[in-house]
Amino acid sequence: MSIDRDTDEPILFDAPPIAEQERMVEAILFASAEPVTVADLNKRMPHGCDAAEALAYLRKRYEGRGVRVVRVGDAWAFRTAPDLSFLMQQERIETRKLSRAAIETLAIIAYHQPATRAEIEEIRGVTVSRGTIDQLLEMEWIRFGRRRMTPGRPVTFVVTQQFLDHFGLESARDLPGLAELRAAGLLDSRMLGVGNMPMPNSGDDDEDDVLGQSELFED
Amino acid sequence: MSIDRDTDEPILFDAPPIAEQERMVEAILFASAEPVTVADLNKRMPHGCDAAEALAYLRKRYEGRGVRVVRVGDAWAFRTAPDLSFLMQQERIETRKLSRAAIETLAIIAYHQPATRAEIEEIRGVTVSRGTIDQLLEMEWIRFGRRRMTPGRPVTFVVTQQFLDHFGLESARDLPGLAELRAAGLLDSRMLGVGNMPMPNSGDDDEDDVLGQSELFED
Amino acid sequence: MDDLFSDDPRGRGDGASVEDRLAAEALIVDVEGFEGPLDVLLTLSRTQKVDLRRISVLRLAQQYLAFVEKAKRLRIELAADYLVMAAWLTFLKSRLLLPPDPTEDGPSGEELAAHLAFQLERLQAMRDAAAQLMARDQLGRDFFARGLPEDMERVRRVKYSATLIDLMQGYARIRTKDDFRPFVLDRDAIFTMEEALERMRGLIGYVGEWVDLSSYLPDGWSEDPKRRRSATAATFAASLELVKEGKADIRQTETFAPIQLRRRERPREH
Repeated sequence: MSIDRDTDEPILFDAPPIAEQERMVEAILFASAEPVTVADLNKRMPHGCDAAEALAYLRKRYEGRGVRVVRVGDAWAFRTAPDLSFLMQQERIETRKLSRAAIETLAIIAYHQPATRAEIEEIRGVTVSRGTIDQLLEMEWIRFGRRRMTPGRPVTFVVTQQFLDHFGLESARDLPGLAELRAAGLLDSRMLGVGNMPMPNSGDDDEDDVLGQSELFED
Repeated sequence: MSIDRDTDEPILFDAPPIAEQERMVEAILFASAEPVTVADLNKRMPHGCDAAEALAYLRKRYEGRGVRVVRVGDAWAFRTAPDLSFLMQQERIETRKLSRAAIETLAIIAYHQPATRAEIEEIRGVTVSRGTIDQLLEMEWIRFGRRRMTPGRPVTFVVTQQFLDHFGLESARDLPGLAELRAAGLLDSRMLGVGNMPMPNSGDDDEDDVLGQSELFED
Repeated sequence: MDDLFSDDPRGRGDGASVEDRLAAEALIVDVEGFEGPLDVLLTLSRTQKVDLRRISVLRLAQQYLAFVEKAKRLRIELAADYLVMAAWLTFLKSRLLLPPDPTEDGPSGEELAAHLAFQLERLQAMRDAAAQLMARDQLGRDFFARGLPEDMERVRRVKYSATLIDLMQGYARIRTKDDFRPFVLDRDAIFTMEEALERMRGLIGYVGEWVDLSSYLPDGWSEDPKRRRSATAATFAASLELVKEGKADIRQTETFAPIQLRRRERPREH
């Protein structure tokens, strides 16, 4: 190639072939830490080159490829094809044990659904933090049920299909009662509860409860 | 595509078409400045993909282009074609000038690896200063290898993937002139018994240090 | 070349050829620039202008000794290993020149010379290899990595786990709590936070002024120290709970001063 780079003399009749110019643009865009303008490309390439034209060929070449030549402002850069952006994420799944407060809240909802917050607090004997409820909602293990038709019309919570799936239950009614828990050795023998524990939704609750349950299984 | 990324269920009969896999490898290699191993590629791509096969296609596609797919040890990377280096003044990274001792030490480790400090000193006929080894370790061109199972269990040094990457070598087997040197017996460790010529007085005092440090790197 | 085999006892390098002395002089100029005796030997060997495999080790030894003598004469301090090498080369020279002593063990003079030649050849080979390595295209100089790498986004997803057993045990724990109570022995001296909270929820509604915490203690809990301690702790914990709920304000003017409580006019949103 007879381009005189020392004297900067343009030798127009001897510009590199366009395929070669395309390679140059490819290499420059690849190695540059920032998007490059056409003017910069022309400045860096040998005299007589037409960066805009080479760029047009390059863009065409990368159409449908895993990376594309994209315009950023008035400059150009390689970018991952948007449909492959999932490859650029490394997902790390951390498994954490659910907190005791969340477990207990969830258990109460499951056994007593639909349950209002006040009811949960009454049974647990402590206030239920907003965070605990939010977490269970976010996990989609509980959802809002019908409002209770009592003063203040409090919202109720019921368990979801995801909850049943996760715990391998067909319905919340399948949750074992206390007698069964005891028989299974899950209760400390000292904790002998008298037979006053309700079976989940054993029917001694009010009508709303029953409604709530059926609502759960509507969908 | 029915690959279930949530459940991580492999649906082997439905891997993406190889052209699609090639795009994925292209995107991943483009995105990373460091070489990526085939194992890592496979880990990041959907189940059922064959990164090695996709790589072969990709490599072919980029033959003669402004950027190329190069092998670095057991990893792969895109690198600009060396014949275009004249365009890259702006990207050039000024590297620290290596001393003659450092360059020779590096070459000895590369050609004789794994090499102990005593072997390096025997070949060069002088003690190897701590600073020289430290500099090469810091540049991540060498690392600790396995201990030699000889008295004193000396540590050995080997070259790294960064070394291969820097010098554009696919593997340490591709070092220039390696076969000739081996054929000439110049890579044998040839020792004479008694009456051997004087050896550099190896820095015995800091040997403990070296030992201690290497423990960190043992695998 | 005749000088080569002479071992002039008057020494001082006078026995070396003119060429050797010139070489030695040239080396002296830059002793600091040498990387040890082997490096000097390699440099000297070049003056023989032959392939390293065919080098005259004897002559090389002579050249080296001339170099050391010259340094001595110029009162140039040479590092110890240069002198050790000189001693060894003198020994090698004598081995090469004298008929072999059958009583002596170890390698012969020829073997030692061959090994030295091997070492020189190997050092030269490594230098050539190093030069070839450095002449290669290098990353960041001749070829380049992606200048704008796209960072891998690390998405951390937390997955909470709970088993059916956890759930049932949790429920059992709550439902048996009440039954459990009567079995606790020294309960009569314990005032629980729940009890305190219940009591205070009732009382706080009436109090718009700062009131001492101690006045919230239930009747009959202030005399016995044990009962007072428990009631105070429970009441304090309960008042913190009320503050947290935004239903009350709490203050203490200084360390150990009485803790005071007041109803919050407009409960905090949360």
